[in-house]
Amino acid sequence: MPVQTVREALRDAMAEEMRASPDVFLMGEEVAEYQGAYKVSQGLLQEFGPKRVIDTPITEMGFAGIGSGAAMLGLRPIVEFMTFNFAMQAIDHILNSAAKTLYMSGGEIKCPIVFRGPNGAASRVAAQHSQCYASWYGHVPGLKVVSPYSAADAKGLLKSAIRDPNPVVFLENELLYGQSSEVPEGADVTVPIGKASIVRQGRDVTVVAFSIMVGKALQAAEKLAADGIEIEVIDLRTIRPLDTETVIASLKRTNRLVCCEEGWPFAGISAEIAMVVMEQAFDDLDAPVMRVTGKDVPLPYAANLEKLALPQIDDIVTAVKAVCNKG
Amino acid sequence: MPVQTVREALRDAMAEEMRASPDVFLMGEEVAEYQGAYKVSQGLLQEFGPKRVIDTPITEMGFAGIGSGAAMLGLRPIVEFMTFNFAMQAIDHILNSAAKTLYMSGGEIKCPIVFRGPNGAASRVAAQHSQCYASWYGHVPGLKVVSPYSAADAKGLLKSAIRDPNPVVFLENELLYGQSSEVPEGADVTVPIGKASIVRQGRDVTVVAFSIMVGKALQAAEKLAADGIEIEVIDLRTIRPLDTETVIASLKRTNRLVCCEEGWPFAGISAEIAMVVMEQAFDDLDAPVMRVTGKDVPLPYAANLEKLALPQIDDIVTAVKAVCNKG
Amino acid sequence: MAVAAKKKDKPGGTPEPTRDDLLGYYRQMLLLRRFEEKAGQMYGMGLIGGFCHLYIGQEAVATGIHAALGQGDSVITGYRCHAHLILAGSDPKAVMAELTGRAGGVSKGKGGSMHMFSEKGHFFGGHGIVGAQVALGAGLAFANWYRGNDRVAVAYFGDGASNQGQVFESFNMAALWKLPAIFVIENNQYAMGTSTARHAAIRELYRRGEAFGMDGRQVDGMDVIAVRAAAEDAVAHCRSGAGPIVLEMMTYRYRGHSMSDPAKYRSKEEVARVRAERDPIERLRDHLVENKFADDELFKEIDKEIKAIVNEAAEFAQNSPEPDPSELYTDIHVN
Amino acid sequence: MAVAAKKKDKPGGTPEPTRDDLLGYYRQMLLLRRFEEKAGQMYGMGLIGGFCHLYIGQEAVATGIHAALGQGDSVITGYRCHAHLILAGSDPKAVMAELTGRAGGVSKGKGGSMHMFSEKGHFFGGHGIVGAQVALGAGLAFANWYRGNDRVAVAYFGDGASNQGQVFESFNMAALWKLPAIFVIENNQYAMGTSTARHAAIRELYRRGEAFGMDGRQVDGMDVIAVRAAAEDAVAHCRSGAGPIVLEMMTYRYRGHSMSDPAKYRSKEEVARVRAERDPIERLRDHLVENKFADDELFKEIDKEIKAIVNEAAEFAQNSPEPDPSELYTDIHVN
Ligand SMILES: Cc1ncc(C[n+]2csc(CCOP(=O)(O)OP(=O)(O)O)c2C)c(N)n1
Ligand SMILES: Cc1ncc(C[n+]2csc(CCOP(=O)(O)OP(=O)(O)O)c2C)c(N)n1
Ligand SMILES: [Mg+2]
Ligand SMILES: [Mg+2]
Repeated sequence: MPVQTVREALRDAMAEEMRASPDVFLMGEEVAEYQGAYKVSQGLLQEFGPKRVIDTPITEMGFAGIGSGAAMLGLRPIVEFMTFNFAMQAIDHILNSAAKTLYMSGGEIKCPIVFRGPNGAASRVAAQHSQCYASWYGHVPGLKVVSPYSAADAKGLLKSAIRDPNPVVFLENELLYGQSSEVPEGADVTVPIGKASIVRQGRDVTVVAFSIMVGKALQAAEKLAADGIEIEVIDLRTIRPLDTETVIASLKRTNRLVCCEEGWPFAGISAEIAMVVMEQAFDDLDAPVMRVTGKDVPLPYAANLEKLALPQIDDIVTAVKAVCNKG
Repeated sequence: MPVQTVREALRDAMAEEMRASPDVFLMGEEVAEYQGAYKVSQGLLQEFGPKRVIDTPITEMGFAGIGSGAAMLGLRPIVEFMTFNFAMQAIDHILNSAAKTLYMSGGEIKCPIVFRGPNGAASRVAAQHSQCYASWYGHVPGLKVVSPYSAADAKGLLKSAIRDPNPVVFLENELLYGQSSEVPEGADVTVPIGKASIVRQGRDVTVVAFSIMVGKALQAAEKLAADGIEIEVIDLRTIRPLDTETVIASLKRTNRLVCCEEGWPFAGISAEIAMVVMEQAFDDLDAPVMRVTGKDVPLPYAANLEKLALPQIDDIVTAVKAVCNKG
Repeated sequence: MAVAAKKKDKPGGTPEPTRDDLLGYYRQMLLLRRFEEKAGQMYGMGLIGGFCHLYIGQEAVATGIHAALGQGDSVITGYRCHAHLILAGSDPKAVMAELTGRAGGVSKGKGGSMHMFSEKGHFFGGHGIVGAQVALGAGLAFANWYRGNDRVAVAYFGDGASNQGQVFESFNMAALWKLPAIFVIENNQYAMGTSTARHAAIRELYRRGEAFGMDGRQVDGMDVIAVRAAAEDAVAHCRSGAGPIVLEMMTYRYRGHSMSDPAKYRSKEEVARVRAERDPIERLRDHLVENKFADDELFKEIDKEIKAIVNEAAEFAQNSPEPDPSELYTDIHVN
Repeated sequence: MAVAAKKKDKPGGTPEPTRDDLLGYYRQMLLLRRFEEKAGQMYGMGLIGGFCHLYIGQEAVATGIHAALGQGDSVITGYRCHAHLILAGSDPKAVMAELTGRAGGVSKGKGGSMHMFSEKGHFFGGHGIVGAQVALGAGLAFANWYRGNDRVAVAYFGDGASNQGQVFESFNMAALWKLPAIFVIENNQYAMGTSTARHAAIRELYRRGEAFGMDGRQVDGMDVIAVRAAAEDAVAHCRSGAGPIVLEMMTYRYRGHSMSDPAKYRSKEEVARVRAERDPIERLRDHLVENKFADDELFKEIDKEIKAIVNEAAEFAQNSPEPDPSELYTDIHVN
């Protein structure tokens, strides 16, 4: 299988879907002439021209609304936010216009739109540029929320998102853009929204993660394996709808669970999973579920503090060992 | 003790604090001449004049920013959102400007501001006007988040919020505005932010709730008492910082826990509490934690569907019985 | 009534309205008025819940604009949307049943008064968030521009909404890309209880697009003929590829902002004066009489006809069953 | 150099800058330039992380505006803020140490290049969200208006930011309430890689306040004397209670948008031409020479002086320790 970066995989997903349907287009800040602030849309303007790859002014609320309106009339917009931090200016449209309209209209008005861009911390960009929005968007019925780790999933899930007749929030990660992995060829290969993936099998502890934390969990797995602990790593891939089935099935094998996320702890994805375990698999637990999350602070700029604020591989190792000792 | 409505209690809280400090003022849509869309600011314009009770245009993002800027220069703004649904247009300022600036400035710039208004469902106002934002704001370090139930708490907590040197999100409930209860007199009586309150004692099950769900929990308690089940009802009052101490202490007595909230289930306050229980009191549980929440759907308009979508007293009764049978 | 009005060309180049046109507008405006009056009554009877914003007084605006639109042109507005939906061709029965939250409602009872839509009628809501429909409406125009057809999109919004930042963001993008968008400000003088003078730094709202080089016109929104004429010019402007345009419609609402508003922020006299001097239905009626296009008999007939439609709608709306409980979980996603 | 310039009155009524004034501006602009050049070098060496937006080319804007402000006037800007902070009186050492993320930084290393503040200097940031500072700046003006003092607030923002909805919302409220706000658009011709022509429907950004009846002026932002004159007028306008005003400063940034931008969206010639013809430091230098206010010797002296300050700042910023790990949990709340 050919190897690609996540950046290339995302670009190819858009290019393939744009070739397949004239209704698909990309809009956002610097997506056209600049080729994307993070070069994700490299080459798209050249192939598809300025009507389908559109540079917008820095007016997130406005173009999120324009995209949503265009989707209501049947187009298939991909709206890129330079980062999801800036989507807070647009969040009313993502929720009230895109996510709720199908329901409010009794099924009459569809809004097939993809909101995508980097989410969470990049490197040293501090509090206003580093928030993880997975649990916020995950909270909201009417949305689908995707957050891939590998290049193959990035491509396959973005293609599914573009084809999906519903609004999809697609959370990327800037630090992953340059990471490479194998990507199956073929414009028909997609990855279904709503299915987690077991990226490493193990009998001792289930470790759930998504986006950049999958890589950290896999590295933790290596360290733990050296100590004789075999963790099963689940890449959630989709936040909403959450594939609780895969998580619970794994937990029933390992009886121990650690949840990882880069975002803040309070009412995060880990908390949701803990609740689901209460509801569905309480008796299968040999130890309480533990979470490894970003610290409950705005992200600091200083290199040493930033490292302390973000969840690290060793934090996962420690948590896994803790759930092993317990019970 | 005199009896007041929540509406009057909130008004008095503002009036007393405005009398105490010339830096306190109220701004928002229809707060002045109209006396508040829900009449919460009744009489304030008359007492304090148009410079301290200010009608704004319908520009939430703008006036949330203006309020935050004024707070940075030392004023004590109370910014009313007609409902918190409209605060989504302003949420970037609530988070990125108000909540994060103290940290980003290394403690240099304070932002003592209160964002207040009704949160959650009113009656039959449908999907765009009915969202509960407790878990969203609760997610965010740098904010304090308050959501009272009784008139006394509404007053005491709003006074604390206005005096607090930090940004506070104060989530009211329209359906509670007209409810009356006893309110202690005296401009010095406040209720501390960050402390839950046990509003009914019981030995069998701990039931945690906030805002309008406290009333429903208390009514469920009556029904359950008739069946011989005594629940302890905890009114969280503050969402951030969450008084986990009070919750855990109660759970250690009852060994059973039901969490109630009106909002959507995914990554809600109940989920957070389930996670905290995992972390702090797993071995004290005789049954898994259960949650009673709004259904995972945009709120429908039809009377029958609306009722089905919102958590009802009987849902609490059912959940309490379920945790009693189990384990 | 036998005298057929000849279509004459008016200065803008489009034909003057004929007798049939005018009688049609009269019927439409009367239907909107009676429909809303009935909705108000039913709200009072507890059959309608939540917020309910009536269009009474503003009928000439939506009617005159609608007259200038063609098949496939799109329309979007805020929560004050019953009239626009009916003009888009939705059955008054289904609209009223939406207000009562019944299965027979246009949104199956799930949207209510503020959230109603008609895909077939190219009517995209009915939105509860002030200002949102302006960006969405620019998006409808965008879709037409993208497809290269000659359809236009009309986004209606209030004087209060005209202060919203996303309005200006939308104006800029619409002007930059020359989107075929008609931005109609229904300036009814008040945003809830706040008069234009108290919420807008300058009151000439038609000038709101100037910073983007956008044309704007102020129009007597109580005169359906003037509205239609302005709308025809605007449609022609958009179809020609000249880009977006702003129409400020000077109008007035007779009732409170919503059914729960006692409207203490203005005098009874102010309302009475507008009703007496500017009422759009009365004015058209006078015009019809003056031109001998209609007489009392015809007006009575029309009254009866409209009454029947409205009564039928009210009856349907009361008898339509509540949605099936299973509807709680439908329409969250398209499958 | 002995010739003292007499303060003459210029048309606006405020005195012309003296020799001392001008030499002061020269020193300031040179400090800003050298500071940024050093920051660029340190970024290249990996000592500064994240985003780093340099002010090189735009020095006359902040310097000229600062010259017109008095004690207690407030300033706020976006992420391109090093210069504004230094002018507000912060020690270049502490500013540079913030860029390196050290305990000695103005924000204790927690804010970094985009988020720096000085309460004492009435400088309110340093904000990373485009447009946010405009509403916040209107809020600073609001506070002065509320207190009834005669202080003004200056909100700086870019040409790209000038499209943001909240800018218009802020303009409307500022004009409605006559807030003493000076809105300074630093029009450096590009919003990241997008030229003004591609992001703004019409390019006269000083007209952005017209829909709210706000005065606006376009100013040569590469001429510190012109900037100062316009700023003095604007300050006088605000202090007189006449309300807000827009100043569009025509300027240019020589470097990429941030350190990671290769700036391929414009030609090297375009940059070279501006540098050669409009450089604000060179122009002031020429003016000083022409007026015999300074000679090569003095310029050399100043160069040396500035170099010392900048080197000291760089040294301090490299040697200041990282913040104590306990700082992770401080400053989340005021206790
Ligand atoms: C963003 C937002 N803020 C506030 C509201 C509450 N609200 C609903 S309608 C309205 C007044 C709107 O006035 P205007 O735009 O003039 O329209 P009109 O009601 O007069 O038709 C307000 C404040 C809302 N729905 N959305
Ligand atoms: C709301 C928001 N959207 C996007 C960005 C990313 N961004 C940062 S600076 C910038 C360009 C701003 O250009 P301009 O306003 O002209 O200011 P300049 O950088 O030229 O000083 C962009 C797109 C952001 N920080 N905030
Ligand atoms: Mg109005
Ligand atoms: Mg710029």
